[in-house]
Amino acid sequence: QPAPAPQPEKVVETVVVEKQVEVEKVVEKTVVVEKEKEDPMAALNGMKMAGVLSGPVNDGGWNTNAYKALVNLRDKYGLEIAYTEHTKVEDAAQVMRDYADSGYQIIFAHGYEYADQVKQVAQEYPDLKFIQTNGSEANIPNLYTVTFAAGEGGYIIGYTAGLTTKANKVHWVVGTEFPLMTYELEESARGCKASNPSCEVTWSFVGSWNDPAKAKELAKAALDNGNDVIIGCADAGDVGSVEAVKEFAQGEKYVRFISWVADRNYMAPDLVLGGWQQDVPVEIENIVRMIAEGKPGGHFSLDMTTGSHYMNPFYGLIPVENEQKVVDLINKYLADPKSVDIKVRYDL
Amino acid sequence: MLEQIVAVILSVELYTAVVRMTTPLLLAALGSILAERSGVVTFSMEAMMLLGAVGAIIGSGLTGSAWLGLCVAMLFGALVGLIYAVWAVSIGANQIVTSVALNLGALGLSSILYVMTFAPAKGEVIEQVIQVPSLPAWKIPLLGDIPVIGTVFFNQIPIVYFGYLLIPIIWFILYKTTWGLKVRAVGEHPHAADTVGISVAGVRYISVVISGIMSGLAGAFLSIGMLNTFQEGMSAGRGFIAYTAIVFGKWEPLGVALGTVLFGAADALQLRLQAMNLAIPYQFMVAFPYLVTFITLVVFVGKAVWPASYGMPFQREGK
Amino acid sequence: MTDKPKTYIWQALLEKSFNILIPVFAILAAFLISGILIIAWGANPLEAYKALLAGAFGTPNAIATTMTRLSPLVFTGLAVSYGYRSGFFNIGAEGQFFLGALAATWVGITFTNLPGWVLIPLCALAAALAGAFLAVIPGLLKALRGFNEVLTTLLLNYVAIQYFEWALRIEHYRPDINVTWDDKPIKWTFLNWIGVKDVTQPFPQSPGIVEAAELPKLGTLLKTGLLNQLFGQAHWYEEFVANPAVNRMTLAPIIALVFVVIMYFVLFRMTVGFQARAVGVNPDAARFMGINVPRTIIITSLISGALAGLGGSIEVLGAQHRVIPNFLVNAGFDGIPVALIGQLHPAGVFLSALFFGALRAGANKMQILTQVPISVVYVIQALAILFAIAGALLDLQSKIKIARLAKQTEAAGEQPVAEKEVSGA
Amino acid sequence: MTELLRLEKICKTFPGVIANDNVDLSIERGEIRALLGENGAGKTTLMNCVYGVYRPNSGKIFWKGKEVHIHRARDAIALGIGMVHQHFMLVPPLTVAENVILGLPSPREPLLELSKVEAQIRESGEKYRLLVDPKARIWQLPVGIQQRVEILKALYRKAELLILDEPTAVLTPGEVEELFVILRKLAEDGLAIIFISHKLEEVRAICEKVTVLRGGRVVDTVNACDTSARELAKMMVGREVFLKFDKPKIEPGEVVLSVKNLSARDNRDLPAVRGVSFEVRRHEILGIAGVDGNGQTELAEVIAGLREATGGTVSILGKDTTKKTPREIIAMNVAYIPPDRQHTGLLLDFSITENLVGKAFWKPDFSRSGFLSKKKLDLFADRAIREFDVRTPGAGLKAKLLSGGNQQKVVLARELSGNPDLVIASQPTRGLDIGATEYVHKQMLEARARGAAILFVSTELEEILSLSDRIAVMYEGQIMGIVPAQDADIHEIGEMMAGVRRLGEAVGSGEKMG
Ligand SMILES: Nc1ncnc2c1ncn2[C@@H]1O[C@H](COP(=O)(O)OP(=O)(O)OP(=O)(O)O)[C@@H](O)[C@H]1O
Ligand SMILES: Nc1ncnc2c1ncn2[C@@H]1O[C@H](COP(=O)(O)OP(=O)(O)OP(=O)(O)O)[C@@H](O)[C@H]1O
Ligand SMILES: [Mg+2]
Ligand SMILES: [Mg+2]
Repeated sequence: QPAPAPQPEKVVETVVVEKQVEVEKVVEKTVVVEKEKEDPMAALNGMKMAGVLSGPVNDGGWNTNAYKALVNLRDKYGLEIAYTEHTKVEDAAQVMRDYADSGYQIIFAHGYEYADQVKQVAQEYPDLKFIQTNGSEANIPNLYTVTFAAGEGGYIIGYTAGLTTKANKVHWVVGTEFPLMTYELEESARGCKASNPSCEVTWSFVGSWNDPAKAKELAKAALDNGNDVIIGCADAGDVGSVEAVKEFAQGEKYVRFISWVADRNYMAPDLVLGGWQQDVPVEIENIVRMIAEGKPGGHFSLDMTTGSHYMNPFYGLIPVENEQKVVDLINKYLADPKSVDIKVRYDL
Repeated sequence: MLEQIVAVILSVELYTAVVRMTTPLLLAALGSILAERSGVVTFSMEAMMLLGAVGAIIGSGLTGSAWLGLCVAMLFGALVGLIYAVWAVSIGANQIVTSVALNLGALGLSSILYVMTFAPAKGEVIEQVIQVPSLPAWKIPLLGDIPVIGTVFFNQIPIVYFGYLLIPIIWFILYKTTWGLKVRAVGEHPHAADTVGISVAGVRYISVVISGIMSGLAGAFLSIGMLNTFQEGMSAGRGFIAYTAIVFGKWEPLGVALGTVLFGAADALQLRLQAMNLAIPYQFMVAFPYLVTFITLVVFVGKAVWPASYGMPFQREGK
Repeated sequence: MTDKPKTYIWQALLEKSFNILIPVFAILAAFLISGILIIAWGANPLEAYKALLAGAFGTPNAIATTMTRLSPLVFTGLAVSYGYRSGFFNIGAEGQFFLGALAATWVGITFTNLPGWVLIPLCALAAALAGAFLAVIPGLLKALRGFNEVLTTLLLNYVAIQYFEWALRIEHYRPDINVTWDDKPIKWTFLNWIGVKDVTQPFPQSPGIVEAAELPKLGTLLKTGLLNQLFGQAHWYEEFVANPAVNRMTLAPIIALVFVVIMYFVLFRMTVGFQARAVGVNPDAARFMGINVPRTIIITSLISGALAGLGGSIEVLGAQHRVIPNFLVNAGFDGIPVALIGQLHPAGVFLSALFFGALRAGANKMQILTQVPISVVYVIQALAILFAIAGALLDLQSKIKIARLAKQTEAAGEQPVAEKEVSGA
Repeated sequence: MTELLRLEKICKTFPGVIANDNVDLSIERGEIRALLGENGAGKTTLMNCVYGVYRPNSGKIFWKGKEVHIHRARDAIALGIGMVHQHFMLVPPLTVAENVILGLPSPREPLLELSKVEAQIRESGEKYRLLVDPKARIWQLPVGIQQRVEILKALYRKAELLILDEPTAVLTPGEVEELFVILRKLAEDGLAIIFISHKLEEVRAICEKVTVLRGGRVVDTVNACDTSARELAKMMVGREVFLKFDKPKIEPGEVVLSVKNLSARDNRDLPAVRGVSFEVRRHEILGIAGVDGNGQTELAEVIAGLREATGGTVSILGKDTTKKTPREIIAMNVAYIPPDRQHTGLLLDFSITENLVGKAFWKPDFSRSGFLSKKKLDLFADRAIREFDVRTPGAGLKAKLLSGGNQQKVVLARELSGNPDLVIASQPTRGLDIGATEYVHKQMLEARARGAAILFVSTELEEILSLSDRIAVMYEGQIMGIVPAQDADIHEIGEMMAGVRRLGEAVGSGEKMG
């Protein structure tokens, strides 16, 4: 039976992109705890919220997460939800306007590519609220751009991978390249060194987020190169990587797959670690909460303490003592971020 | 870096990968040679593949048998072929535009069918990747045990073997059967064929449907052969590559096969090299197979002689 | 003597009108069939189409969107149709479009201190050159070595698009910001100059082009221009100009229209177009008439590519003001149906581009109001194309022309030429 | 003798044309029937109706006494009707054997069995002197042999009726003789043969009965032997025809075209023109006689700059033009009338106007700095249409909608309206009815009178004789001899065309290269 990974109680706290991070945290925490008393979320009931998605809602990855976030809010707080799939960048602005005109109060653009459009429309409709994931705009009062703080996941997953691998070779199969991703990759390399100095981490890119066939080939290639741990971050591609891992395992060889973004364990229960969860529902819920509390817009980079990303179960796929090491690391970090050399970046 | 590349090129796994990457192209391209030879442009393979892919998933998912999945895939491919034939042969519409339209429609239709089949309830969303029974690898008894050759060629899923067989089969049909003769005649001089009582439209219909079936099979290879799932637009332009391979191979089964292998090899190689973490931007890696094909085409293959009635609808005048 | 019966004019008009009427009917038929699909999905087709229409033309916003969508399609459509009419079937408009966009952006973010009236044409020029460059490779191969262009243009698409993707990840020199990334200073390489990535952003995208390079907005023009002198006081005019949609609309569609006219002249009123069409219709006859076929093909490929490239610049300067991955996918491929449904005639191209633009604009509204998924929209689009192309095929124009000709020749008392000449001999 | 085929009241119309008008015809076993008529008389159309390529609008077809409905070629073949089309219906890349069995079930369906077929082809080859290599590919074969393949094709299909549509148009006198021998043999074996032609002599040589068509109607069916060529011609054209007419005598002027030791290759890269030399002067028509495919076409193209010379020189009005581009040569006021107006003479999808200026649109009088002046174009078009009497409702009409004769008039108008110094006319009357032919002749003579030098290539001896001042005969790329028209003897020329004889001032007809 899988050991439960530490799941911190979900509280909001925003971290503005500046040096004196800790100071703010303290302040914020107290504020929020008070606010928890009389629940502002009640106000959300019956509000209309729309999602603008870049791809198919059933890709089992990026867009499905956004959909889940919407559903989560509907079920918990009774928002009325709608979404648009395959929204091309050039159409996004008009789509958001259409939503705005048809009475939606919160509009949620899921992806960095909508930065310009969401900015523009947000200014056109100052009394509506706009959320953008992976955006960076920080000074439009009704626009909330949100990202996962970078580094934590990378480091911890790298640390885990270091303890998981037996061949001391770990390989990422990633959709496409962008700096945020690159940073996580580099951090994972550091994390890995920390747990297993003789282990090396490498990565390769599919070139797209929905080409399982190619992802599978990359994973196969990596495994043939002597890697025995694959970390999958290719959305729809992951199913391919997992396939490769399954096939490899048939030869009675030791191999593990570590999920990233979402728990892929259901694809191969005895090979796939839950890995790192980027919990978009929680992320978005946090933002919506701020909206409900009437906090002004800005750029919000959420780290582990907000519970919007965390470690999934290990499903007993690595030795218990190793599991414990990871758990200890996380607890140590949560207790005192400075005590572990995880370099978090809130500016990505 | 160099020795790494050499290492990759010398590895057996590369060549198994080449076979995998080549097969879908091979099936579609070879299966479409007849249609092309009869004078119909098969720019619509993309659509046929896509519906084949989804058909395979549906068949396999509903019946639980990958084999039935294959049948459904071929059926879907054939249907697309039929529609294409109506436009390209009977109506005589511009074949490239018709293909472009079909490819677009197939993108939508395939995902509609996928969702309608697997969505937990009407209007709901498929949150977890659907996984269905996929085709198992068949090891050919004796051949499979040959050291390198065996692992590379004879340790694959059945469709792959069918791909091998397709090369001689298509060649045989084309050059050793009366029907193949008709196909060639129709493509080169439909009027002559017509005057000796061959039904030009008939021949073209059949060839195009065959192209559909084979491309459907190629699609099935992607969804339940290589994997066990479906993705919107998972054919990812392979239909176009198959088309280039046909022209590249000058409509000769062997040449076409070589064309597909060339691309498959380049693709497999770039994927392998990526896994080595070389200091090459991956966009270049992705473009690599296309570059290789282009350069080989220009430098070694030279200009192609097209079937005389290529892409032209045929109708008797004066009727 | 050539005596025209008086009926000829309106007959000719009627005949010409079929060029437009038939596609229209065809499209209606397509919607009829799509209706079934929509019902199958559980939505009301009438509502869906109402939404579609509203999304395309219902509001000033909608019209503005339709217009922005239409502009690049006009260019790719013109690119394909000019090539096709001239025997150069350019499947590579997609790649040329992307390179054009890239070049325009690069100029727009590099020469930041030029005035607009210099910078905008400069961007357009760069785009045209980039597109032409990509197209002329197949052009040369076809003209000199006889390679079929369908294949070569198709292959080059992928290469061009990957180059585009790559350029978006190579940091670009920006004088206004200190060029360090994650406290690693960026090396000064040639790459810094061909790349366009925005250094300040963690995601692959170019910086926005400078204000000056953006196409002037219709609203601002109306405010400033001479028109304002005329109607400046008029109330309705104030309202009109104030409308956000008007402010959002740029010169792009007007420029597109201008190019439609230009291309009509190039095709039908200029020697370049004459030669090109001649080569397209029958290269042998063209050669026998003293036309240099290879040269014509090369020029054609240059023009076709340049048009596609311009399309890219129009999208950048007019709409998105930067390039990012998957920037306006398929604008190039859509150019093919746009061109052929448009009967390869510039005016026709504009109309079918309008149709495609409207479909794109309306499709989203349709999704929003009736939750019909995008996939259904794709099918509807496909059906529309299929029927339009089939419809365009029943070429009633020439059929009727022939029939009328038959009558007239009889009427004109066409007797065997023989009798006349006998006397002479 | 028993009746094999009977046609009753066959009517076939095309938009604007009545191709066949109540045609009755009856053919018996073992007879060779001639179908005579000028171009457009409806011969081919009639036979296409019999062979199922077209469906007659009305009328009955009886086969061996029973009425039959022939919907497609397959039906006709099944009945035992074989047809050799005017334009051969052979698939160039396929072999002879493959072409012969094309469309037939093989004994070992679905497998091809060529060996048996090849044997059979050789066999009947022996029998009827139809010798061909069954393994050869069609495109490698000369037309004469291709025709044999067509006949073999029909025989292999057990044809009882063999239709030959203008079989001799492409043959040398020698080949014609061989063909006749073959046909007689076939007739002896009981085959009925319909022999389409508009060459009177041939018809009288091979057929006993002749059916004459004019304007889609049957004029009469007569016995060949007791009808003179003159009478046949009269029936065919419907009026007196002057096979030879006298042209005004004009003294030749300066040398315009001078060709020295010229040689060139054809599209298959085989030597086509081999060391040819001659001169043409103002006010002079030099006729180039010869059977199709003996290098005349290539010669004309080289002079027009459309084909590169592999040796020798061409000079026009003293300037060497061997290396000049077509347009440069056009600019030197040289007119070229290509042999095939449908494919190289006209742009069928272009309007008449556009065709009329096809060679001159770039000249300053039609376009300024790249812009065509529509006004000037239309003016020019209207004038040309009037001068050359092109029958059309409007200049904006696409050329493909014109009748053959009028199409040729457009070509002539384009070429001759600029008073050229040199006219290269390559088979300008091919496929034209006699009226149009005479019109072309008239134009040639007028150009001659205006002082043009004219190179007149034709395969029809009559017109060469009647038109030329001097006649050069080409055989296998060489000039067998140049003779003055007045003292030309038709038999000598025939022999020169067949290559058995050379004479006259055959200036340097390149023995060294031959
Ligand atoms: N819709 C069309 N499709 C194809 N060709 C066209 C079309 N419209 C005009 N053309 C051709 O373009 C050329 C000039 O067209 P334009 O409309 O200026 O003249 P036009 O006389 O109206 O053309 P048309 O001959 O069609 O009447 C003509 O050769 C015409 O055949
Ligand atoms: N497919 C067609 N469409 C329209 N008109 C046609 C067609 N075929 C023939 N015609 C017309 O019908 C008439 C008869 O043509 P046909 O070819 O039968 O004459 P022909 O006697 O064979 O002439 P030729 O000696 O040139 O072969 C001609 O006026 C021709 O223009
Ligand atoms: Mg007009
Ligand atoms: Mg005929």
